[in-house]
Amino acid sequence: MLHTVNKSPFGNDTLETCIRFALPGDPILLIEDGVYAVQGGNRFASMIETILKKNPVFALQPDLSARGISVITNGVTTVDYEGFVELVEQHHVNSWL
Amino acid sequence: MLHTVNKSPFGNDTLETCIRFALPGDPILLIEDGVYAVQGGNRFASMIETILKKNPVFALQPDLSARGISVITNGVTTVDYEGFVELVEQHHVNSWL
Amino acid sequence: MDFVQDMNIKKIMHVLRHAPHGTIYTYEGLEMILIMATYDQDISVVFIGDGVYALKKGQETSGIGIKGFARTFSALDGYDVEKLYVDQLSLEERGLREDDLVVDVEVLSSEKIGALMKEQDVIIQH
Amino acid sequence: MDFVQDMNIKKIMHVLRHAPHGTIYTYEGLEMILIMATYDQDISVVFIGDGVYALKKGQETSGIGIKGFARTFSALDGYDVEKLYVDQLSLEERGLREDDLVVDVEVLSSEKIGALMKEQDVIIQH
Amino acid sequence: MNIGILLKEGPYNHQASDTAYNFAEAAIKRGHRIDAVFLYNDGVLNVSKLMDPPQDDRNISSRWTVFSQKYGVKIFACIVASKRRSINEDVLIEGGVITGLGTFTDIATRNDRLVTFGD
Amino acid sequence: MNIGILLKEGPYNHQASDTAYNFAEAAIKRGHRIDAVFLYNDGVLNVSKLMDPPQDDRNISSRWTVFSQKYGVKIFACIVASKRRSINEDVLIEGGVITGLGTFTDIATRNDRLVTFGD
Repeated sequence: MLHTVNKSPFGNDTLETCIRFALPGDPILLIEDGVYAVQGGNRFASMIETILKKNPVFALQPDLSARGISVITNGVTTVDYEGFVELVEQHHVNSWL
Repeated sequence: MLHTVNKSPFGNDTLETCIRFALPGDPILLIEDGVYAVQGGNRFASMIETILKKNPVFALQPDLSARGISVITNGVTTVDYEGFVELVEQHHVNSWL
Repeated sequence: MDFVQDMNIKKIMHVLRHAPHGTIYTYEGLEMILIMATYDQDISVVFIGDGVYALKKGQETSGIGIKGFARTFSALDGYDVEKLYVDQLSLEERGLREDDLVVDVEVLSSEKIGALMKEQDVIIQH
Repeated sequence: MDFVQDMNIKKIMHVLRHAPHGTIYTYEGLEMILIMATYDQDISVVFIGDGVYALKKGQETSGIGIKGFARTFSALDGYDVEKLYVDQLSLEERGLREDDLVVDVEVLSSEKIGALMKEQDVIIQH
Repeated sequence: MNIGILLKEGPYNHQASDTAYNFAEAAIKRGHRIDAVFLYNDGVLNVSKLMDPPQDDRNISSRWTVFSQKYGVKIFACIVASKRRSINEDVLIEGGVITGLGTFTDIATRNDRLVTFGD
Repeated sequence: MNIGILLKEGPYNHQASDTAYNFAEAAIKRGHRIDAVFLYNDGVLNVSKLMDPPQDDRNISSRWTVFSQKYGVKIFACIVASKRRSINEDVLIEGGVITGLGTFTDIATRNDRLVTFGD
């Protein structure tokens, strides 16, 4: 199952909640303000590293670019909208709003 | 200055942010989903007790009733919409959204 | 394209995560569940986070001028929507027990709910 | 009732707390600030929480199909809106420094910002 | 006391419109003057007369019209925010006025208080 | 693959509508079929033809019309949610259809995937 998260982890616990229910191996795709979670050097870098031990983490490149985020946490994969579609081909979707 | 907070403290950091900027003595009024912060026995009871040492805390009774909250954390004052207006008479307003 | 015939029975999970009244998501979520229930799907409803507050007993909304809907959850049973799951941690963090809720639910760990999510054909978060 | 004459000069603070693009609040907040600035008020703008991300350099929005507006913050200076304050903790938590921002700002502690809030006639949170 | 209200969310989806209304009624009952209600962001959606909620529910835009007529208060909607959100003169309720942010600046500066409701 | 889209927020105020559109375009480019876009909650505000944003900005409802015509995809809006939010046949864009939640049940069940966008 593909989990998408579109909220900034600062001030909102959607990512944390998602992680609590995601099974090992489930990919997590960060979109919209959700991509702030993988901004390199911010408070969530170590949380992302912990998540990566169980789940692959993806971030939507157009949303990263729109927010001026060029350095991202190690191990996170960037995808464009086409890559988003590819993930949807492979998995049912659970969109955490 | 009167600070209003309308978000549940679960999953959203608006109350915490508000508290960081409120000066000692400033009243905090919880409205809408913000009233969950003073539901007796939940995870935020001790945070409210800490806030009460510096700031009076009010909660809007119609919003408490609508949410079935009959037991609230000690030291919190309930007000109706008229009491909300009274607080606005006494203070300029900072509505944390 | 016929929108009513040829419907397959699918496993559909509705996830309610918002407190009632402050936003409409849980209320309109419930409206959707009630309609879907008339179409013979395999429906489950999960309450996570502030969503569990939607089930709290004793909600009296006349003071805010908004229609209450807690009692409508009891109607789900009549529509054969019987799989109501509540996230245990969410309940505990809010100092609530099953007694405090307007309907009978099954309280599950996040692991169990996660496993149920994996089985679904469709998940709708409200 | 005349809406333009007789206007007093008031101390008005705009608080921007939302990240750009995900929601419109910061963008429409900026639109409001630009209009208000033409009315000779004593305006200050404070960036708190994800609001500081609105000032991040290097935002390139063409990929999401939304108009960027980071550069518009530079225009505030031309409207004599010179009091731009950034919350220090918010900046630090995001691993950002003043260098990373598109305009010159004053970085202040939450205590200092709290004291400034207390002085205002009007505070508008966006 | 003169009180201005800024409302930043649309009807039904958020409680903001209801809270603003209940607050405004209570303020008037206590002898204050609600100088104006100003709608911004999705708040402009409050003044569409096409609103048609289920019969057992409140009609939020009609309620603003009644409020406007009863107390002589205008419900102002920001024109730029309105155009983005499909609000124009053709769908405007009685008591609603589409106007610029200059009007809001005036409301914010001439009142004793500004109270904001939103998400 | 057949993909259904559920969109739960209105235009401009949230990015959801833009992300849904960009995703749908990309899915079609990869050879998939977007079966339908279903609008719920404030999402119904996407199909008003009265939308009139600044000229240098995207027009979100026109974009859905073009999308609908180009790919033969209907943009369905839930009728109950629409009535609450002042959306009716008079203001509906081309390609928009006001319908019941039965239509959504069908979309959700007959597709290989349902992808939700919201707040």
